[in-house]
Amino acid sequence: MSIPVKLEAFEGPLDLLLHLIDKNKVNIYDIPIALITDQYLDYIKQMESKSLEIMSEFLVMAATLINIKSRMLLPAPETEEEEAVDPRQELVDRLLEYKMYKYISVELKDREMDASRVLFKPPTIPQEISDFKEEINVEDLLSDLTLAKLHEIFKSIVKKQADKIDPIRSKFGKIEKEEINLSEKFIQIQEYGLLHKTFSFRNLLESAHSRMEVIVSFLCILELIKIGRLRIEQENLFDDINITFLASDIIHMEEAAF
Amino acid sequence: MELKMIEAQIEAILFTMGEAVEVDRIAAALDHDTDTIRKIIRNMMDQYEGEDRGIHIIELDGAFQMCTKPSMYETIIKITHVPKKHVLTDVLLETLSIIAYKQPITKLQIEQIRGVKSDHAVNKLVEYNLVCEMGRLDAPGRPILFGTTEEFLRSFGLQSLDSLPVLNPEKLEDFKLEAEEELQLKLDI
Amino acid sequence: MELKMIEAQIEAILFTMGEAVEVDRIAAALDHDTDTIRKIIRNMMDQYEGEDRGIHIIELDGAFQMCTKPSMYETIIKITHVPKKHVLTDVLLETLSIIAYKQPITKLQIEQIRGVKSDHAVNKLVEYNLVCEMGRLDAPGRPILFGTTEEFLRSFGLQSLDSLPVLNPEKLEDFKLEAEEELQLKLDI
Repeated sequence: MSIPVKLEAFEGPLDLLLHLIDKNKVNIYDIPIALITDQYLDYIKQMESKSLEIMSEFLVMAATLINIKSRMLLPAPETEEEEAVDPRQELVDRLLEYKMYKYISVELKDREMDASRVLFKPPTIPQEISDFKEEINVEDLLSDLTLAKLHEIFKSIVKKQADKIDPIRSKFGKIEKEEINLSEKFIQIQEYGLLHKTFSFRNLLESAHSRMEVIVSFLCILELIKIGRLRIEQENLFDDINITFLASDIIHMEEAAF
Repeated sequence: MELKMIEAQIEAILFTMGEAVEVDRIAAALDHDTDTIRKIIRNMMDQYEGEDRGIHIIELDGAFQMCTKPSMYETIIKITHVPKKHVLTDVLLETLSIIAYKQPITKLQIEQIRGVKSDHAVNKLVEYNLVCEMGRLDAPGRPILFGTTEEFLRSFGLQSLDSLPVLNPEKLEDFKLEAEEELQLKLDI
Repeated sequence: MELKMIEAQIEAILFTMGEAVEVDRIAAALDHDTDTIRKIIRNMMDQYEGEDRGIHIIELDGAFQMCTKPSMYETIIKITHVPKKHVLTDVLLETLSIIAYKQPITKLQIEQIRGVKSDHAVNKLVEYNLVCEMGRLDAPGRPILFGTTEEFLRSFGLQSLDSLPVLNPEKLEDFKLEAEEELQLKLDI
């Protein structure tokens, strides 16, 4: 018997089986197992090129069919109480369930066609609303806080700070790596100079946190003197150095050509 | 008077949000109880069905969303390009219907019904946001359980999973009989 | 009859597009002349102004756009912004107490006391309107000085900064001594 249908058309063994049942125009509840099994095996023979994984699924079904076929050939064991179960029953149940889902999927397809004609709109939240910031009620926020509590918290911070000072270790020098940006410092000093015109070296260094920062500041000052933007005066050795800023603008270090 | 104001607020919310908004969330924003708001929205849905309206409200599993009416489709595609949605092959539709009816369901259970490996189909459905993971089955290997998404309901015009076609046993029985008759008919020929 | 259909189509178009759509474009899609469509839309605009509508149509230089009415903003804010519970965490309290007692103070000085970066905490306190900028320190880099706000004082029933009890120098000194004694006590044990 020739089979003109392409194998690729079948989703799996159940699909193929349904096709054969349909083609032979037989009742799903009364499958002529022998006939269907033969046709089924014919199909499988044509599938040699298919991958092993796909083949195995079809082979499992083939084995099931042959199993049913052989059970049907054997006489059913005679039992008085139990009614003999048709060996095909399980297969019929599976086929019916599968057929039902196939049927529903067609129904769903129709529904999708209708639903796809409906168009939605992305959210469009007005600018005024996305910019909105909730007003914060300070009273509520501080409702549990009293001045006494705030005082306690501050006390404990001071204490913690003091606790951190180890009487022995605090005498050690500091080992730390701090990034001081030379070109930033260069500009900062000029900004300071622009604002104050004359200032003392000590004042300038007041906010310096580390030795490195003092060194970098000092280097910047030397450079600024070199390019004629600063003038310094010192009355006596070790006295504070008085600095006068001469320029009226700020230049970047790159322009100063270090 | 007050009702009209609430209707206006609901319209503004659904328009701005664009997406499906849970009725609880709307009720909370409007400071009303959920049942009242749900009733008001359902009443609005009827009003929108009037012939001079091009948009309406749909219900999706306890959430509401504003969208155009299907009859407006032809007009809209004349003015703007409507992005083509992914095409669902028969395999995907078949797998999707199994998941829809049997959820939560594991991949293995799907494969048992279909009789074939279903990794690819399930992965594609997850990619299309029609199906999502819904936790794990308390069994050896703790396999992932799959179920359908809100996007599934939207894409198939379903209000909720209850509105899926033929699920109850009687209908299934009807369907079986129908199928039998069909087959019988063929045999008679 | 036909007019109602056109109105529905216009509504659907404006809804889908979201942005402003030129009247010519709408007219072309509906296969009508521009003047008629413009008249219809303007008439629709009046209808939308009714009190039960939360959206309306605005005209922008020969184009029309559908959007929410400004009177709806408060409602939309309620649904888009889940009200956050603002609380003062321990970190914020700690930072606030430092600022209250050491003001005016720079971020760097706060960090030196706390031993950790405090940008986030300071920014949050500014956002909560408990702390504000109080000018800049006269030092390189001109760092910002922070202090407590009037609102902060008011909420403690204080008239001005001066009435913050422990802030005046003598008290602060007392407090420092107290803290030192306490420490001494500890060291002695």
